[in-house]
Amino acid sequence: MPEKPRLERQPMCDRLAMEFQDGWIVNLGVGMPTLCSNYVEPHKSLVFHSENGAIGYGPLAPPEKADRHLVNAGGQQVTALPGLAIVHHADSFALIRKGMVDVTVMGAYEVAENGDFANWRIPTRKGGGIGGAMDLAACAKRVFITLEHTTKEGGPRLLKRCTLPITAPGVVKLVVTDLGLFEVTPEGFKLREHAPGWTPAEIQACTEARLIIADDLREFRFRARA
Amino acid sequence: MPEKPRLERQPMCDRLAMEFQDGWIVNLGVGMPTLCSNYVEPHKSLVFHSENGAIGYGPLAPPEKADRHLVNAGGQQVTALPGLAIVHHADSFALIRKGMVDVTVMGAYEVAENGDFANWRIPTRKGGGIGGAMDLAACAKRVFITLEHTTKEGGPRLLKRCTLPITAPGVVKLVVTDLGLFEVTPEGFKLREHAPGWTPAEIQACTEARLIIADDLREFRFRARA
Amino acid sequence: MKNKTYQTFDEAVVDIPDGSVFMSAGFGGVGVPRNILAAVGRQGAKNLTGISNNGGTLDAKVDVGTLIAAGQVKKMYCAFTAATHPSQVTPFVRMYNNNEIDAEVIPQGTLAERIRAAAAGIGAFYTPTTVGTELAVGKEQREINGRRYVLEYPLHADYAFIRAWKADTFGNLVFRLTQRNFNPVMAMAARITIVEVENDIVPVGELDPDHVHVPGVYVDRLVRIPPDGIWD
Amino acid sequence: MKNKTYQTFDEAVVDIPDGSVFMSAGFGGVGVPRNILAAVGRQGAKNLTGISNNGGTLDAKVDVGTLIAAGQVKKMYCAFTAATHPSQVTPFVRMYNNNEIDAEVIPQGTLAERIRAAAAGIGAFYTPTTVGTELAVGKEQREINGRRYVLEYPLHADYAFIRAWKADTFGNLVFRLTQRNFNPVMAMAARITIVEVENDIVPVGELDPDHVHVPGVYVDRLVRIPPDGIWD
Repeated sequence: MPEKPRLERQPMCDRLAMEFQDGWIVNLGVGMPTLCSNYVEPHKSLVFHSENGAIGYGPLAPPEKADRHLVNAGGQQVTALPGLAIVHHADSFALIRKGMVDVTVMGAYEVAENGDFANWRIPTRKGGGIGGAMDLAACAKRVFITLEHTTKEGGPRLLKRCTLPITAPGVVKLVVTDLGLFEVTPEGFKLREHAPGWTPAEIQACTEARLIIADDLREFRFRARA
Repeated sequence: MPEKPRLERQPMCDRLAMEFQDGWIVNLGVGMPTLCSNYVEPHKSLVFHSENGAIGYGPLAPPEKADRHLVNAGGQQVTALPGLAIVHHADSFALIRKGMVDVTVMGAYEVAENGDFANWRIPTRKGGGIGGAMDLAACAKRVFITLEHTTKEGGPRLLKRCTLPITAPGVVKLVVTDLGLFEVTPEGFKLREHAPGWTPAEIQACTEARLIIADDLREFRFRARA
Repeated sequence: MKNKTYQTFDEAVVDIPDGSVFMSAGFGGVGVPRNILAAVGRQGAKNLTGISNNGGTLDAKVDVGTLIAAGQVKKMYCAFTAATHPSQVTPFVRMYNNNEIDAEVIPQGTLAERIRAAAAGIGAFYTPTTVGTELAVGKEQREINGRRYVLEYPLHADYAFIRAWKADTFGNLVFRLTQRNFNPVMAMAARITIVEVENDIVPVGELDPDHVHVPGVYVDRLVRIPPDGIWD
Repeated sequence: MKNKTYQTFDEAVVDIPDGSVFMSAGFGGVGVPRNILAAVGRQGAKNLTGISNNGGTLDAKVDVGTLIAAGQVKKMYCAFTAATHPSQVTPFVRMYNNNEIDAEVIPQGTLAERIRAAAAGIGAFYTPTTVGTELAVGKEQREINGRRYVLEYPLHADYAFIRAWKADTFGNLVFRLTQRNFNPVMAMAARITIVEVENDIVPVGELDPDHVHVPGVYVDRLVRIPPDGIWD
């Protein structure tokens, strides 16, 4: 396994956020996905939705602006943007189930080439932490996944079929890892962008699923950071 | 058929209202039942609920106090009492279906000794006007019915079985007519109070169902009007 | 955030195609989107399907009955296909009696819940209402915890016609008293929600997030009722 | 109108019997009825069944985990029976792993909707969530309009533990920002609703009817959080 540098988490999330379209309702999962909200393009107006019923909240609150009654789905204090609306939990998930969420970004343990993914339960541990992930995965218009390309032990996470209990079948549209950007197509994972210095063959070597190489494969697009 | 005086509508409704208990949530149907709200006992605090989501409204609004945004289920302008709360239509019927309404008072074409009643459709006319009656009838803790004892043609309305399409089966607890007060028991209609000057036999003669005469049968109790 | 304000009602309804399904809110004459309905009347879309508490009243005001009387509606889902009093024969009731319009009568609570189910992505639900009546005949039923229930399905719509008290430019809505009625659930259920507003449409940030009854994400088009609009 | 104010939390929970089912609101540490939970801890009711987003956190604050750690809870219905990170072993997770408490993991939206179904007299409903996953195994499913759904049943409770921002003496409730979360649906679902309030409980008539999030008819007992109560 080559010991080349991989992508950092922030550029991975920036890359997904570049796909968000003006006006989209965006739900960011706890953990790495919340980094997507650091990527701001002034011409795009996004509406951030969290499971606890905040619709249209803003960035994480600096301590002096924190409001103890306003948190995101991770329990982090966030800021109120003009236009914020609040609904209760049942109405918040009504919005999700109606299919109003344009994209949900989540972390995962595994993603499969058929669009399945797993992020809630490891059978060797009892129980699971499902939160709102199954509702979002089943109902959002698009599911984007961000995860490390390999396990700590170097094993693959982009698989032919998930080995862990799945969160939803066949829903993943786009995956970013620290090695590249992958579109989930009917034929499987299509490598669209690769981390600098990594060849498709090297990425395939870290991947269980067979990769399709995009005709227009290019190096990973970073945003121009201010 | 004797031509003795029968009860007026207001005392009929007063008599039902006397049964309301302190703290009850009360839903009054359009028409005659709304007269129940004219009967006020200062020691009783009732919460009037209407299908359009007003919980805790007050009497009909005199023109100078009318608010064009506040109407009851009959579209009549009513007054706001302190403590009024508003919910939307789905939440209003959630309250009804949960069984929170302690009593619903409705008019009817027919009531049967098994507690069925009919108030929404006459098969000789196409269509029906169901409004919120079926939800209330199916879900309220008690259904009270107020109706004329006989049809315009003198036919009975307290029947062995309803002839019209029913609104709900077996739900009626108490019936007031212009001839008396009737409890619906497992054995059928029990005449508890009779209109002044009317004998049980005379009332039975206007009734298809066989009446049970209460041991403590008494003359109709009017309220002492202020 | 997107400004969803339209200058006129005619602009806000111009693209409604023939054959659309619409929901129209209001109850007891309050919260009725009369200006939108008047514009749809002028626009002339045909073969519409309507979802509303009733099919219009006998007063001279613009309501769903205006579209029905103009022959624009082929079917109604509502809680009244006959008036409670036989003397009240509305255009809708007359046309229904003459088989000039189709209709399905639905108990008001089931109507509200079927709309809410569409707003909430629910596939179907069991309600106790109508059990033992002719309205339950032919419907799937089951006993749950010793009580009988009837299976009911969501009512979806292309458009919701809504009347609100206040709004901001993004479409956050506030209703006043029983103006609320069917307005929030219909606004949240339809694909495209068009709102007439009784007060000036304010910039985002002016409405208290805790007082918003319908989040702006559900709203597509807003029109301030002009001074010469329909107010009552 | 009835005054539902109690002077102390201990009075408000004194009669909760062993074996009761309770709902406890709160999400992300906000809107958690910590004072009520602390009182239930002192009161000592046993064999409780809990319905809550989670089974408590690792911080030192009073939450549902406090009752669990004290051995008062026999079963939890919640969206997390394991922490997202293996290092976060709460008392609940430890006891669940040791089979000292029973639990059912429920997707958060299904949890909220099952509570709402109890509040709305719905017998059961079909949701698309969990289709194709192990959580749907053994559950009734059906296809509606080309999509698969899973049948889910209401979650009823004897008590709801609620935290509100404002209240009047009749129990009309107002929440602030994401304090709202599970509070309204739980308050409307349970048989007996007990509320801790962050501001002075005002006379009826002081809250705007359009701003009330939970009508007082759903509320049974109110306690103002005292200055030395649990605030965060």
